[in-house]
Amino acid sequence: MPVCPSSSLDLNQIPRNQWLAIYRTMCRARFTEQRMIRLYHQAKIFGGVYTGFGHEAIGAGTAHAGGDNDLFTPCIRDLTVHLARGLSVLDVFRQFLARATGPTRGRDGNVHYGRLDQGVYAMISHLGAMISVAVGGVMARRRQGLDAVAMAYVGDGATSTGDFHEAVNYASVFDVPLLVVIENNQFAYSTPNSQQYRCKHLIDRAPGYGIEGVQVDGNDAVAVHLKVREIVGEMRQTPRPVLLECDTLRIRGHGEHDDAGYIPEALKAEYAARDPLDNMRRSLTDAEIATARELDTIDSECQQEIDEGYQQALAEPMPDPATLLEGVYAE
Amino acid sequence: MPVCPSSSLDLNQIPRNQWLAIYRTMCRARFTEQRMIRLYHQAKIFGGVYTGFGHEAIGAGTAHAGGDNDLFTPCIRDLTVHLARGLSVLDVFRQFLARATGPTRGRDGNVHYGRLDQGVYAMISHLGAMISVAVGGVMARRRQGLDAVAMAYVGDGATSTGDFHEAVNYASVFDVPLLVVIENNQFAYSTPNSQQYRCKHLIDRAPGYGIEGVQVDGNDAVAVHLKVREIVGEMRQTPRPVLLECDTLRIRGHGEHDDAGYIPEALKAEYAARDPLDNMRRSLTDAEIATARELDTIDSECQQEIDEGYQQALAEPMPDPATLLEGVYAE
Amino acid sequence: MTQTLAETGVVERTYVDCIRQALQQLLRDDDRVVVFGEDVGAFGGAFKATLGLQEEFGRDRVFDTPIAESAIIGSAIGMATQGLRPIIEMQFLDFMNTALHQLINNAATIHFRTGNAVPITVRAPCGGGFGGGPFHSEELETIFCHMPGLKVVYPAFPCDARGLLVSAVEDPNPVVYLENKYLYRHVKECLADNFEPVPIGVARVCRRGSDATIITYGAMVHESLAAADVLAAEERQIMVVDLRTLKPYDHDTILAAVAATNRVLVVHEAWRCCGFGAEIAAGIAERGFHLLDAPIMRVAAPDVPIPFAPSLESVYRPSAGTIVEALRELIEY
Amino acid sequence: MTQTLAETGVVERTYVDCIRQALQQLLRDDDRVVVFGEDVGAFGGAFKATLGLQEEFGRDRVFDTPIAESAIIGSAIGMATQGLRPIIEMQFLDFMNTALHQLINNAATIHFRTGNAVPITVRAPCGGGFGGGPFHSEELETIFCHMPGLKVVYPAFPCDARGLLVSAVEDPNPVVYLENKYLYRHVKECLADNFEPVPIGVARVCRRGSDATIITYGAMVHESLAAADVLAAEERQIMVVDLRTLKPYDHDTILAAVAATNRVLVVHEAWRCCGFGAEIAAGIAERGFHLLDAPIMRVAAPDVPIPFAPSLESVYRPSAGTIVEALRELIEY
Ligand SMILES: Cc1ncc(C[n+]2csc(CCOP(=O)(O)OP(=O)(O)O)c2C)c(N)n1
Ligand SMILES: Cc1ncc(C[n+]2csc(CCOP(=O)(O)OP(=O)(O)O)c2C)c(N)n1
Ligand SMILES: [Mg+2]
Ligand SMILES: [Mg+2]
Repeated sequence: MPVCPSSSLDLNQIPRNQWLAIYRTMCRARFTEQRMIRLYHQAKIFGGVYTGFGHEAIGAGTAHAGGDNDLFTPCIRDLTVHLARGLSVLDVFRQFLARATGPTRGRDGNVHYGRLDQGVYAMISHLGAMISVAVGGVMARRRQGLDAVAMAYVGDGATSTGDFHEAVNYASVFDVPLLVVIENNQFAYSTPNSQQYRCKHLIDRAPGYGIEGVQVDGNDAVAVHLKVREIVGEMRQTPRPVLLECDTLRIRGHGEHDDAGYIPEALKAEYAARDPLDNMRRSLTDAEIATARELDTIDSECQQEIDEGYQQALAEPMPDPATLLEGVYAE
Repeated sequence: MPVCPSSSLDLNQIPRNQWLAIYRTMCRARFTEQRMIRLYHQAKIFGGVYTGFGHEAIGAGTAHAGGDNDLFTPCIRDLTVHLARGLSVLDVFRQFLARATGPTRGRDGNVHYGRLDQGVYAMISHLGAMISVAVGGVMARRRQGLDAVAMAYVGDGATSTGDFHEAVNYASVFDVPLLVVIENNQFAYSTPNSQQYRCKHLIDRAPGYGIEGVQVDGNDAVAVHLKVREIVGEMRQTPRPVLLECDTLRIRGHGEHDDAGYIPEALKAEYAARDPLDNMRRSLTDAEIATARELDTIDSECQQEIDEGYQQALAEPMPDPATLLEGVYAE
Repeated sequence: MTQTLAETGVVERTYVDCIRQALQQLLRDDDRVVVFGEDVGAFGGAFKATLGLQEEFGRDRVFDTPIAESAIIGSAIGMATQGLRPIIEMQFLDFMNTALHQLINNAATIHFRTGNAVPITVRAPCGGGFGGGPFHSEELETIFCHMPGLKVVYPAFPCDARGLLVSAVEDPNPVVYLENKYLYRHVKECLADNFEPVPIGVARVCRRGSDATIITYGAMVHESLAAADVLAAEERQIMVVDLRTLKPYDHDTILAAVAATNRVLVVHEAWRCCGFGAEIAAGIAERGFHLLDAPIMRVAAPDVPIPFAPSLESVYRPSAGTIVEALRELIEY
Repeated sequence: MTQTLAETGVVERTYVDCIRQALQQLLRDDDRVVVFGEDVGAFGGAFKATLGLQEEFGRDRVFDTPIAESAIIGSAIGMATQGLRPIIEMQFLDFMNTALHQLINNAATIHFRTGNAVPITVRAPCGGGFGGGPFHSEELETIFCHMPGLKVVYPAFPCDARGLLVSAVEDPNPVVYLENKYLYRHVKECLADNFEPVPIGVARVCRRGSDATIITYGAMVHESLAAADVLAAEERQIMVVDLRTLKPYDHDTILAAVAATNRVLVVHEAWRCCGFGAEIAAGIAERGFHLLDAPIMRVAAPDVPIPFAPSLESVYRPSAGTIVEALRELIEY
């Protein structure tokens, strides 16, 4: 059901620049990951590569709705969140290339990073574990008088973990302003939703926590952004968790080692026709927020940033083996 | 809101003996625990004593609805389940008195026991952990061609654990006939439900698993039993999990070391007026299933069984220290 | 006399009193400190270690949580990385096994991975000796010591209980604070009101001796001292070292103590196989081999689940009696 | 020649091939066997160890689960106690930390407490060396060995991989079957189709020697053999013992191997502090003290989280090079 996205939404509610920033974030993420994929197949990347192809509208649409004091626990497909919060593409390449100069100084790799000064936590792999970290983080910030909210990202698969449940229930009991962004991309690695859960929609879980659940088209950045602005606005007034379920499809494999042969072709085609970047371009041009030319300019600026970022990261050193034992403890 | 229990229910749907068996189970449990409490205060018990005062209708009403092949994972307040499944009061005393002859041969104590030949698993303390064991157990039995169901018991507090969530979701995905009996006694140790969850009823979680949720008065054994017979009957036809929430109140402390000073007196009084044993007597006499005299006879038979069981257990030996290292591995 | 004691604030304090006192002082002195866990609020915790704290400091500083160990630890990580000093209570150490990843994978690795400090203190009541059975008596220090990034302390005396708790909370790292349930009310010291932090990483020689050295910690310090008393009556002088901190442990004190007697017995309440004592023994076998005149012996719990029956638990749990036997064998080697 | 090999069924098999072969044979021979875990069905598992099994045996015998480690282990316990022989795959060992209680508190204690057998096999891909970083490279054998009631096996060779897997599944106890991800496709043997079970609890002397003994297991067996090759060129003969089973471990073979050289080096990929090597060292220091001419040395990972960068991981992970260095020091002591 390819639809003309956001057709009913009024983009002029918010400044033009915000839309362009969202678009830029999506492009930076997509193009960076395209480069990553190429590097992976050239065996220039150490470890795996897990991309957010098809998820860009979710991360960009949500994270750009956050304020300076807000906290984020992005997941493996959320490069957009990092970029929206100010991470440079250079830092992303440093991370993937295990550079000593990167956000984890080569200590961790690919998707496991985050800069706390940008309000972003570095994930651990254990699915669901970061939600409660977001909860505690925002509890602390609110004690300090900040009207912060947190956005925690999880996949459909991660909703089956005990950690998901514990954290959402806990947040509800403490009236924590937590937006749980469920990126329902219909698969967890090779496992389809039918083998993961049996509720109709994952937001059917919201009443079980005494909270609200909201659904949104995860391939439509405009819809995501406008909805999240609204939710977050309310959350700052009346702190409570909210489940946000974003429908999408993982366009590529779980990682680049996986050809996703288990995803039906028709489903792939359906979502390919609803690519979040295409959608966003269409929304912006239809609403006369930007011309195709202006968007093309953003695209090429992003490409340039990526070329430069990659080259610079490549030139930087990996960690000195002599430093292996450093940094285990804080002093 | 003390009510005349079961007034609208037709007890003649099922044989009289079944009702008497349920009543007997409740008496055996209550009187046994009364003895346990006395022994505890006489320092004749090793370890703590945790009782099911006020919960008798739930365990007895549910477990007596099970068939020979069904599996049970009772929790700390479910002495009734063990008794309903055939455990002797003698065995209960052996367990609490750490006798070598008891169900755990003195290896474990008080509420941590169960006889698999009666379809009952010995719980571990970690709340929520036994639900998935019940799930696997009944999956195995169904593979073997038995139309078994499982009943897993949890408290309100245990519903906050990750294990609760994982197991119920998992059961739903595999269409496992699992009755999750939530004994909502309004407190988890000292913590009231308001600090435990924020949904209105715990069965509000059922739709999140794509399953049915049913509520019942947990102090009314007739209501519990009739409802569970119905559910279990359907489950055997169409295997699916069901959440059953039983409203009750923990009448005593979490354990005998705890005076439950944190439970409001008015609440205690309200539930004291709805004591499950009193309710059951009333239901049985009102429906002319039994006379008060007949019930009194059951009471005294139970008391005698308890006297004898206690005396016999007392006379039996504790485990021989020389056997300490035995039984770690199966041969 | 009694009056003088009262004036200086010297009173007899139990181990659990000292934990409570330290929590109170920490809450008073530093408003970044918050205390939470299951039933720690008005109820004061399963062992009453937090009794009165919610009343004094309010629900905002001292609060109950749902039964959700993973969320408790996870939220503490979130708070600690945002400037608070969370102190969490696991109702029993055993239940932390439901959420070890939050401690050993998440909290413990954050500084190494990102450079962000995670000053959380996890109070974990542990140990047996009171009929707790297999699920309320565990000692899991070996797990915490194995995983890089944690510090692990384990006081044996009231005075160390309060001094180490303050150090744990002031430390910028995740610290597992193991508190022995048997000691809560069994061990008392006459102590003044004021106290100093006890530094992390420093062992204490509790008793000097020349015939053999016991390296131990936790409840077994007391059993070891009792065993040393028995042997003293036989003119054997036993050195007893209370490690107090298990990670990072005090190599130097251990080696010096071994050097003084050339015979060493490692004692702990945890299981023998891969217990923390294995690390101590291996460390000595590696770095103090030249000091040894006899095999390094271990007294520990046997590798069986913790039994409930008193007839079994009393032989399961190491005691002064089993330590005496081992010492005799060691000295006679 | 090729034909002859084909006739006897002798082909070159990788470690992961052998795991798959054993699973297939077990599923064929015993219909109590079921295989489940995340993505083990049609997809064949993250490492393809179960590839083709669902197709051959159906969804009823080989199936995917939700992402719920606790429910996976818990349901396996339920099945095992009702007559099945579940084999579960943890996608990575590291994720079992979310549900250790089901294994170490529940499965491991059931026989002791109730007398009911729990024949489950937990396959856990572990170890590093491929850029997996801190959360996909762990080695946690010390935890499983510490907790009473589990058996723990860890093959180093394709032949042992299949032989031990069969023994694990046939054993009436919960067995943790550690399989090393680096070895999956890096180690090959020419093996016939038919094979025998490899008994649990029996170590194997992979190489005889007289100058020093290495006690090791898993991927480090191969590094140790490579190190022994290096020293052989220098006329030093190194004995290498592959433990194969970590619990219950083979004391006798260890002591005999130590007796043959009087010098011992323990090597593993896991962290040093409280690693399984500590137990081996402590056991030798206790029971084989009289056999020793030198300190018991250990080569293990340093006590830091597992680093991602190749420049760090290559020094983090013990290798033939670090083993050679340690051996030189040991021999020269
Ligand atoms: C607790 C845990 N179990 C297993 C894994 C292995 N694993 C990594 S990603 C993944 C699938 C995640 O699916 P989903 O949550 O839907 O996110 P998606 O990859 O689709 O974005 C699995 C099983 C893990 N990381 N953590
Ligand atoms: C995972 C876990 N955390 C904590 C505990 C300690 N604990 C034992 S019973 C209990 C309260 C349980 O409350 P609920 O589930 O409502 O059952 P109830 O006692 O009310 O019947 C707690 C916190 C435990 N046993 N397991
Ligand atoms: Mg998904
Ligand atoms: Mg309750």
